[in-house]
Amino acid sequence: MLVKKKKLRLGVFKYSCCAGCEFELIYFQKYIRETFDNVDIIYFRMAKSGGSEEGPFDLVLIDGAITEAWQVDQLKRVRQVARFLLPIGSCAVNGGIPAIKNHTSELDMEKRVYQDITHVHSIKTHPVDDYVQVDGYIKGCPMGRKDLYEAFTSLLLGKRPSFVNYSVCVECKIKGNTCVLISYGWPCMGPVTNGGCGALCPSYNRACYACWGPMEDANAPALARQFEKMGLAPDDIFRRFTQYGSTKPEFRRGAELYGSTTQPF
Amino acid sequence: MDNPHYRVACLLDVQPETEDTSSYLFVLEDGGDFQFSPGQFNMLGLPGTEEAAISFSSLAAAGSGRFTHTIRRVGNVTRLIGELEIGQRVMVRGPFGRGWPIEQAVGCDVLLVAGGLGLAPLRPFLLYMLENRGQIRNLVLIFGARTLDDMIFQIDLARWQEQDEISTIYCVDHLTRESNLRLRTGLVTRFMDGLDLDPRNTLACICGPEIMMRFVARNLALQGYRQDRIYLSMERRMRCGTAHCGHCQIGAKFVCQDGPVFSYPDIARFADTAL
Amino acid sequence: MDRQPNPFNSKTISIDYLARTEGESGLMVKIAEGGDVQEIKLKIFEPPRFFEGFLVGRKYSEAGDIVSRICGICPISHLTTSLQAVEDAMGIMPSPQTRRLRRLMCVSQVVASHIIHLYMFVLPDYFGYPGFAEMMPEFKKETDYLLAMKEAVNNVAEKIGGRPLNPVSMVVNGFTKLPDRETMLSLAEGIRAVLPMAYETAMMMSRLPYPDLETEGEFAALRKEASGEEERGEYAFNEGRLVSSGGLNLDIHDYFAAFCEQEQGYAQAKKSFLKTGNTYMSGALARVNLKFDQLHDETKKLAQEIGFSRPDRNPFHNNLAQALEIYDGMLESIRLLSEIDPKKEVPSVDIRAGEGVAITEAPRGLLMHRYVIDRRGVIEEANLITPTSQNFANIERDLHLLAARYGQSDDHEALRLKCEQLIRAYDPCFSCSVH
Amino acid sequence: MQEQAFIIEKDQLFSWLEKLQQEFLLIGPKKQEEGGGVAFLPIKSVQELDLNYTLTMMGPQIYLYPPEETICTVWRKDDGGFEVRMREEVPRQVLFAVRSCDLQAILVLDKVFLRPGLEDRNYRLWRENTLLIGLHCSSIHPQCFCASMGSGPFFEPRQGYDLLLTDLGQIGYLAETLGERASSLLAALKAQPATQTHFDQKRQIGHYLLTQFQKSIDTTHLVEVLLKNQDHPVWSQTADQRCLSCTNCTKVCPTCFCYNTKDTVSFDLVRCERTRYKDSCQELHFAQVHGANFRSTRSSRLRQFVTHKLATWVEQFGCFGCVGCGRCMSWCPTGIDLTQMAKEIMVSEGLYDRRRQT
Ligand SMILES: Cc1cc2nc3c(=O)[nH]c(=O)nc-3n(C[C@H](O)[C@H](O)[C@H](O)COP(=O)(O)OP(=O)(O)OC[C@H]3O[C@@H](n4cnc5c(N)ncnc54)[C@H](O)[C@@H]3O)c2cc1C
Ligand code: SF4
Ligand code: SF4
Ligand code: SF4
Repeated sequence: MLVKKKKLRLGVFKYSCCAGCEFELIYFQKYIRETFDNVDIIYFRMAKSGGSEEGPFDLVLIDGAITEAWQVDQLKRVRQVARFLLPIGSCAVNGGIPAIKNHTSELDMEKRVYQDITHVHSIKTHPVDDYVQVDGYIKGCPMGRKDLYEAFTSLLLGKRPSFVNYSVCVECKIKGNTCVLISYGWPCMGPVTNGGCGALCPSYNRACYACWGPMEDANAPALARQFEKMGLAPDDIFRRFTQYGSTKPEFRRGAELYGSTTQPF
Repeated sequence: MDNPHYRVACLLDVQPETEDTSSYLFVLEDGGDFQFSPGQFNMLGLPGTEEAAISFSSLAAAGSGRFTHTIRRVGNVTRLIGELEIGQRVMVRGPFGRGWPIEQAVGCDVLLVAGGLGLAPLRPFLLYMLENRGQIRNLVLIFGARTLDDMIFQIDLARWQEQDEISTIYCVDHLTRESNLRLRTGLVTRFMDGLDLDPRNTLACICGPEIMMRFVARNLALQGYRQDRIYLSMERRMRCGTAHCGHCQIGAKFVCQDGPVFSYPDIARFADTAL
Repeated sequence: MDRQPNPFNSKTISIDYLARTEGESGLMVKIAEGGDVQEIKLKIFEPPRFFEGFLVGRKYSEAGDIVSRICGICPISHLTTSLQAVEDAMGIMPSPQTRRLRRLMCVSQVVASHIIHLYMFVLPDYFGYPGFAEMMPEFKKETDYLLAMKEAVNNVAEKIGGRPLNPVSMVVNGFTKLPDRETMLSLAEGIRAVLPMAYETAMMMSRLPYPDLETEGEFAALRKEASGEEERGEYAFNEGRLVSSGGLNLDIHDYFAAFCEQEQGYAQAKKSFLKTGNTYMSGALARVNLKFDQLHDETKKLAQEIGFSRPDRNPFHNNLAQALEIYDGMLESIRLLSEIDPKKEVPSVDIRAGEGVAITEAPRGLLMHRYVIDRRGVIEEANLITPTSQNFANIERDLHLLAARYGQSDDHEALRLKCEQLIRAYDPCFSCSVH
Repeated sequence: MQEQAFIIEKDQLFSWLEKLQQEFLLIGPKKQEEGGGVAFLPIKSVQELDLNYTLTMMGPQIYLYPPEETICTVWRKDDGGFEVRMREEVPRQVLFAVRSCDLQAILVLDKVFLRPGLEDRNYRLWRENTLLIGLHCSSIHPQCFCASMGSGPFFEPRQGYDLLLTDLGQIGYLAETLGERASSLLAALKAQPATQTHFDQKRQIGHYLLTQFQKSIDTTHLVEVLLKNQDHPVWSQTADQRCLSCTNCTKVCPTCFCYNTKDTVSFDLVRCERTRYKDSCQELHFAQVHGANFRSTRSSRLRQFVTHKLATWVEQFGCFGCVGCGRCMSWCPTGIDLTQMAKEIMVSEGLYDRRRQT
């Protein structure tokens, strides 16, 4: 039989993030039964005591951005025992919100928060694929359920999952939303942002703020210039392209036109 | 016929060709007949994997409903087909497209140039020529692959090189080991001079990577071969096979319906090709 | 021969990684032979996240979206607190409708969080499973309850906010889009349908064998007294004054007059204390203790049925209090959903410079945001204090009590489990604590 | 084919539509709530109709070729075989008040999806179950250039629609039927047959409308010029400077037909739903195959869109792919205008006087 039903050996590792994606996994609503029926949780600290980091895993989901050195070591070890490794959520995929700090010097950042910084061992925020090869991305903040579903069912079937890789505008059009950029002149990030959310923000009457991070090959400089034409101040444009995913060249190129994107230690 | 129209075919036999390529013999499950001509293709799929365009690598056997595909395992459909066991099934739509211009071969010299897996769609054409050898004049096959291990249809190749009806030139980029095939080293374009062919009266059929087809076609044109008798088989992303999904368009052409076999000038006039 | 206990001969209980909590932490308890507790450290090693740092230089309008990513289980609380702090700084008073809808969102958040916490984090402890996934095959009814209740309350956040985690419709001074009345009513129906399950949940929670312990810290919560002709004040989540069992009664703006924060060498989170030096507990148990009178009558009845009497000082009973809040929250959601008839309002903002403070009740306790904003709306200073930081000191103090009480008699494993149970009873969120 | 012409008063028309609603789902232009524009939406009460609209974002063809649609459902049977179920039924619907450009767009889609021998099953189902009622424009949107593309302002081909209405003001609508279906449905109305005067009036309105266009393009040499200039700098300049690859242009274009398929399987892997959704040549992965992407550059994708609409379409289907509705430029976040690009190329070919550009 082609469809050999074997349980997937699952590992979930969390680095710097809000754990929202891990919750999303638990929140997987009506599929939670199917999910747990079809996976063996080998390592998932938020859902299970014990567990082994050693794997081997069929599927490893990485939640969170890399901000400390030990995470890199663990990540590299995990990669070696993972057949399929997917970063989940914006933090792991493109640095997400934690990467906002990259545009200030690390020392300044530490001093803003702690008086005694001797116990702080942070490094600049990096997405997972800066250190290991990944087999795809489940984007979103929190990660998209459609892609998560695709990942599970594809691996059960034995194929490479195909994730959403078009812009938010596509979903806006499918829904027939009024375009907030053109009709209201709001600085919508939808054209350069990876879809998957169902164009949530425009459907809720607000401009997309790019929480899913950049679409592959997005032309951020063109949109940034358009924002300028629409009357946005340079620092506001800079902020729009550095809120999410400025570790990725797509957004960085847009931000760079209006500010300096990375700071040394 | 309405599109899409799915049929189910059963895997009868698998013949490994290279490390990542095998030939698969299928038979239609509904017992129906299956007619197709050399150069045409099927859309093969499994529930859950969408579909892939795959050329026929055999000649249609009247009344049998049997057909062979030679498939390299590169993606979802092709890998899962690679995992099928004998007796398991696939979903088939087809045949689609326009194949090699068989009728134009009559009374001409015929040159076939294939690169790598490109021999698969040319094989049925070649078999047809051999079956109807009397209708054509000289028949030449030039087949190139990276190494011997990348050469598909080695049993055929060995037979053809001994046959008088056809002259063969097999070449590899690197000679890795000895075999009973007479191999030369170099790209196919190196062996295209001085062929026993009449440039003004040759049907040239090329299939392989686009960049290779470009060099071969240009080389032939330079040698004075008639450009409108040079034919190429193009590969594009395909979703429907019926000129609806638009993915395979090159300029005004739908590869799936107007092709995949095109005459060189007809397709080279559009951008978006390496030709 | 009898051997005298040697205080230098200590046993150490250490937990490298505390599973089934949000975020990353471990625990180290050192008990001397003879039972004296020598050292207790709740090691929160969640990497520093610098929200307070990188909020500086960002626009007021982004703050809500940014801070909702502090926590994956209480994003709505962070978002609401942030919006209210910005409004406080700019002198904006949101409309009554906005405030009621926010209350609804926060209630749904608290209920959803408690449901997850009780079923997925707490139950496995008491039934001896590594996690809820392993329990599912045998606990079919409980699984059904969990899924049905969670879906009903998440629907509220999803329909009103766009998505249950990190909602998008909540902005400074209002909502970008409002659900229609029909949606509200159907959401109310959805919750009414699962109300009996909340009742059952409370009954189930009341039957668990909680260890005995009495916390020594104060209880602190937000409380709003009745105004006008109201019979009783709302069970406060977003608005009110700071009260404590120690007699504190403060305007939220005076938070820093009574509370202070300290850095810890061994933990990335800061620890909060009362300026008196006392530790305090906030969260469900503190709320139920301090605002029992403001619960719905049905909830009070339920409390009686499950044998909850106040003041209840056992921190393990935080789980009971959470069960009560689930039930009460559902009643409150039904009330709000049936009463609110959303009318279109445009959330407009007049940008002004200023300093703003907001305190709300997140599922796990008090949450404070304070911003200083310049005249272009750019944040110049940000200070966030999360529930787990507030409870941090008290958790350690309770662990001390626990170890002292059971350290002698219990075997290593049993004590370890009790320590874990205690920490989990607080429902800490380490991601939040290291924001 | 049977053709008739009547004069229908406005009230009469509405009550006729109401009657149709008993049998058909009525879809027509409706003002969206919350400040949005007009969109083709299911109509509950005929009062909701907005018949003065000029441009909707999505054309009415989304009801014949939905942006997302199930093609078939496949079950894996226990014996290892597959059971394929196709879509058999669609609701009966009326597409009401379709403008000339959109009628033309539907004709274009007919050529794509109803090619003899290669009929798309779902499209045919929708098409057969749809009563198509056109309504001519009475004003011209600044972005419209249907007159240049030969698809408006009045719809000339006598095919594709069931009923074509022209607003003659006070008098009512001039209603021209095509085919059996519309005639029999209209019979109940007992409307007055139209006379030559009415047709004269219609022609006058047409003449007036023709003077109202602000945008135009000369199509005389368009095809050769575009095909000759596949390497023109306008492609890469516009692509790099302005094109976002957001695909809005192709999503709103009423003639864009490309789709992609996607299989979704159930967790037990037994059931598979094969859907198709409208794809776009502007998307990076559109032409991706194993080992190559045939349109990996933004400029090649942009060129594909423009040359397809304005040139290669003619060879493929015997008509332009652009009907001049102006949607792509209206909904492009940076306002890229395909007529401007075409004109730029014509200017460099000396075929167009830059001062004449509009
Ligand atoms: C007319 C014709 C005849 C052909 N004949 C044969 C033949 O005889 N034998 C043969 O082996 N092949 C043949 N092919 C090629 C075959 O159709 C392709 O290799 C096909 O893609 C295989 O399908 P798949 O599902 O296995 O791979 P896919 O899953 O489609 O993947 C193929 C490759 O494309 C990439 N890819 C696919 N989709 C995306 C995407 N969305 N984003 C990024 N990358 C993507 C993948 O990385 C992978 O490398 C033919 C093609 C055509 C057009
Ligand atoms: S609102 Fe934003 S996402 Fe939607 S179409 Fe417009 S630009 Fe794209
Ligand atoms: S529209 Fe943009 S910001 Fe909103 S949910 Fe989608 S990706 Fe995130
Ligand atoms: S190309 Fe543009 S103007 Fe032409 S039909 Fe398409 S959307 Fe309308």
